Amino acid sequence: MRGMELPLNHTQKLRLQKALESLESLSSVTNSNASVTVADSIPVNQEDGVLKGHGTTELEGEVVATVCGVIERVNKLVYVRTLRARYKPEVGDIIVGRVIEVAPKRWRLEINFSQDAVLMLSSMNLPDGIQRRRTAVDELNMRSIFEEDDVICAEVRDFMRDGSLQLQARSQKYGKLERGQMLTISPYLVKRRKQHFHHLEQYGIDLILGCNGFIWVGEHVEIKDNMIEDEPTKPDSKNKKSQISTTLEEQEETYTTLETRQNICRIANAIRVLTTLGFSITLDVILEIVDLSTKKGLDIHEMLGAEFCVLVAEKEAERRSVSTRRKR
Amino acid sequence: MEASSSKFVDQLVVPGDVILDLSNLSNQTLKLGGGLRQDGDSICVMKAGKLRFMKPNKYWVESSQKRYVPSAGDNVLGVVVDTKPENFLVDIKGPAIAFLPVLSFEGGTRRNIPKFEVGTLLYVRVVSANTGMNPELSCMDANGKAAEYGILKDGYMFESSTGLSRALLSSPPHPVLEGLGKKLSFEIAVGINGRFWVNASQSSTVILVGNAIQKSESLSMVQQKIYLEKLLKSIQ
Amino acid sequence: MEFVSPEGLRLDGRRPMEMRQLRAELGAVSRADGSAIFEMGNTKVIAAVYGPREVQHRGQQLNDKALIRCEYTMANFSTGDRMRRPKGDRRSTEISLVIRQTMEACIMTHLMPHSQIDIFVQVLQADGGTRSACINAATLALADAGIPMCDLVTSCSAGYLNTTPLLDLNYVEDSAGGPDVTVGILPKLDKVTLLQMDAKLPMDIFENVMQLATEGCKAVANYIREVLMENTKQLENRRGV
Amino acid sequence: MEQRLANSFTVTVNETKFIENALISDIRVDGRRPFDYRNLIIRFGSEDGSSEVQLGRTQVIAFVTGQLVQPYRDRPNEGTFAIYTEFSPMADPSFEPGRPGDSAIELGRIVDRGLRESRAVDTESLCVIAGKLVWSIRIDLHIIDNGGNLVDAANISALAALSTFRRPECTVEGEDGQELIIHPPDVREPLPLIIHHFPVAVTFGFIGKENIVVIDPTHHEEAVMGGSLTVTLNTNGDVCAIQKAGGDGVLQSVIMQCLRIASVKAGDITSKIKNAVESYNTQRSLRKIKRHNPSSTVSNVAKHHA
Repeated sequence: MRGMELPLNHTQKLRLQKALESLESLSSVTNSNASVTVADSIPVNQEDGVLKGHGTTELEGEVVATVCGVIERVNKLVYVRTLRARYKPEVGDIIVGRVIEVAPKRWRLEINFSQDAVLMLSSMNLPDGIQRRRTAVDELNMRSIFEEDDVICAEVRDFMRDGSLQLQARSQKYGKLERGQMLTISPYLVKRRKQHFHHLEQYGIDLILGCNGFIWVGEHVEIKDNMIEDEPTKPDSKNKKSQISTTLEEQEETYTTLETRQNICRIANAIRVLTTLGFSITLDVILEIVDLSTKKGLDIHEMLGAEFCVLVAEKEAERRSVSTRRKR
Repeated sequence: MEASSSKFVDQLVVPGDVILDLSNLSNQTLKLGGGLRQDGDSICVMKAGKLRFMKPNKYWVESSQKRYVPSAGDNVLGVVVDTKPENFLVDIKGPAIAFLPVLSFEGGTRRNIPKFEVGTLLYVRVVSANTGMNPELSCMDANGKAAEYGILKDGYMFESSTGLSRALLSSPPHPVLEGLGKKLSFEIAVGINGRFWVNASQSSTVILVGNAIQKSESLSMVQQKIYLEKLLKSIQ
Repeated sequence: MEFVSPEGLRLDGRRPMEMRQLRAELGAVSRADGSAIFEMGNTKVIAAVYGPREVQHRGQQLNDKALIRCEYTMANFSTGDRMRRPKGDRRSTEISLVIRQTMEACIMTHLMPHSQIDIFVQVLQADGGTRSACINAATLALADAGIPMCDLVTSCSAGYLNTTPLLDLNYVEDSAGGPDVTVGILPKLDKVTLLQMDAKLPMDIFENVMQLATEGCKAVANYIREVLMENTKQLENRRGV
Repeated sequence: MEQRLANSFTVTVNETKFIENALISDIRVDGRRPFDYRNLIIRFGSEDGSSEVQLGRTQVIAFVTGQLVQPYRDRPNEGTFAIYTEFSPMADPSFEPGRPGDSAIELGRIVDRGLRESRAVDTESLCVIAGKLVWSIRIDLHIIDNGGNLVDAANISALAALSTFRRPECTVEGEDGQELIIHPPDVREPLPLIIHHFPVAVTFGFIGKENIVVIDPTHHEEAVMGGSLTVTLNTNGDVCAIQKAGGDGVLQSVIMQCLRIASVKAGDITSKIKNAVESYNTQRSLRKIKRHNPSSTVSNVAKHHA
């Protein structure tokens, strides 16, 4: 089994197997016919006129899959949804990325795509929050905004003519992420939703599920809508002052309590367990797993053990069977 | 003394030849073209070729090379090798890649930038060629019209030498080209950078014309005539 | 030496047209975008694929397609005599080249311009047919990485000893000095992309041996397809809605 | 980046399309039909064991040398045989100086597999003292000009050079049979190698979507083709080596068709090599006689051995 390097004892093995089997029985009806591997032909009704989407090609009059995955049909469009693969960006996706290069007027970000993504200086809000032309001084100060190896959050803007990807960060919710940890998981486990930013109030934590499979778990940061934006008449003097004065306060602010740190780790480990099992990551599931671990009184490090893994599988099987029954 | 006094005119010269001694000349201005250099009182040759003279006072050395030295105003055949936001990079067989600004097309604006894939063949004009800079190209004539410039579709591009290209463009027309033109119908575009493009409805015509022209370079005038006659007979 | 007994059995007890046990496992390297272990009898190969990712050396970037790189190595412990091999000797450079070109034939490189795909294959145990095993492992790893391919490539070898065509030679049979034909096919298109042979063989016999190897490739293809299918279903089932 | 663009060779879209279209009407850019071989010229150097092959615009020089060495432990009574390739940067702007590139190694391996693994050269006759001294034959292949299809040209060049190579005769004397005498060429005529058969490489290119087969592709065709197949075979109809290293897939029937065509071409090429070698040998013996004319005694020896 993929990624299962856990030392399971005999009963655990059986329990896990049972849980996974029940998962399989729950979804097998719908997807067993829809799964394809490379070079499998996809049955289509040629007369209707088919639009061939991603992961398909035409070969001797047949539509053929070029990747392993699941056939999806939307009206005339036929495409193959890949499972394990690198991130395929779509405009408007919210992503988490790592800065790898500060280049003239732009940052280059590693986002698990086939190329580095580009965040132009002009397509992000400046720290002072004013809308204006970027000057040479701004360009020189780029490192004060993001430097190499900073983790940041942004939105996919569009594709450029040569196929490279442009990002934007035109809102206060985007930007540098601090005090937390980033997890890398396979992007197929993250579903595109309306909401990718989550504030878990009971834990005081921000959770960002990046569409590219980079997940941020960090201490909650209050989004301060910059006051200066509302009073653009006297920006500079105030801004500078506030910057200097905050340094001391900031130090105090940057202190993350032990409890928050533990919460970060607990949530991160919940996500880790889910990914090893290959379950899709949603807010509800994560919270359920976190609850489960606290209910069982497990330490954070025990969450990565074999027993908890089996428990999670059983829990998930139960949850899914309940939800399918409800649908019926 | 007259400027054409050089006894080397229309003769082969090699580097180091002194074609004129300025001390013998009365006060007269000379215009030196490619391949010539003033060294003190003498005019020296820098590259092998034929010394040409044009009245009243222009001298230059004409030679045939595989490589091309860009010079403003030349019409050349270029191959797109890459696309940059501001320029297409075009290979014109010169010492450096030439830039074709994406706006140098008739009525070119930011909105209608043509899309050239790598390997597109273009008939272009050299706008500027300075040392230390990449030559600049344009797909417009001096009046901003597209004229004949632009993409060459289909056909085949043959490599030749700058000498052959010049011969093809000269008047009276190149005998082989003229002879073939009377018998066959085809299109030809000659770049002074040692490339020519042939297109015809039949692939065999393109191949025949291209190879005949390539071959004619190494033949003398008489041989060319014999070769042409033979070739034309074989077509019938 | 007798490679086929009068009863028609080979040294390891197989029939002439019988292939060794196949075993494949996906996801052997957790950090890689795609990976696989492929075994043909005692030959064991691991493959890992990284990419499509940003090109490492800007100068190599291609504007119209992805850059494919391949590195083939043989572990020091993979053969009977354990010795340090110089890296990048002529044989492994050639195999790297062959694997790269074979995989390039099926990867739809034009869909991923400006990027690079790295394929690493390492022989862990060598018992004949390493070249074939490497290609099979690379195919699996590429499919696991979700890289679009127009077809799978599968490979198998065949030889000719004691006037009998033999499928899937092991080390002893391979080193007997007889002809050795390695074939790689695109099973859907039923076309040959890789064909290598050495030593002497009359043309009509060669055709038979090549045919046999092609049949072997098809069997491998069926197995690989099964493995991929099962893996896909499993991932989808687990993922849930 | 720009440096690389300037050095690499970009095939125009027009050329790619034209080569394909012309092939549909059975014609190639240089006027050949799909299964015509280019003009082959074989020349020999002034010394034995050197040859220069010109195939269209491709030029390859081969030089064979021999040396007495200790044999490999696992093969004590066989001489050794090795092929070295040198892709001179002068031959093609894409060849870089220094370490041999992938294509240089592949070429070496194809020629090596064709000649060595099919046992074209009798290595056992190269043994002088079993376990102690054998001849080590080395072929150096130098690519001088790359006009396409280097493999075939290199292979022909190697064969031509091998068939004119001569090594000095050695005899073992002394009481214990360990004393070695190498006879100078003017005392005893040097011996040619024993070549069992001539494995000739014939390369095919597959061009375009329909994989149209062409023999002996030129440099331009190589840049356009999707895959190639090199078949090494001899006039007895034996296939000695095949190399199709990936690239576009082709049907098995096409491969067999290529094999049959190759075997015809191999016959032509073999006779061309043999004719060239023969005329070289006659010239050589004429030269020998002339040189040794003054002293009648030595000339007798030479005649005797020739």
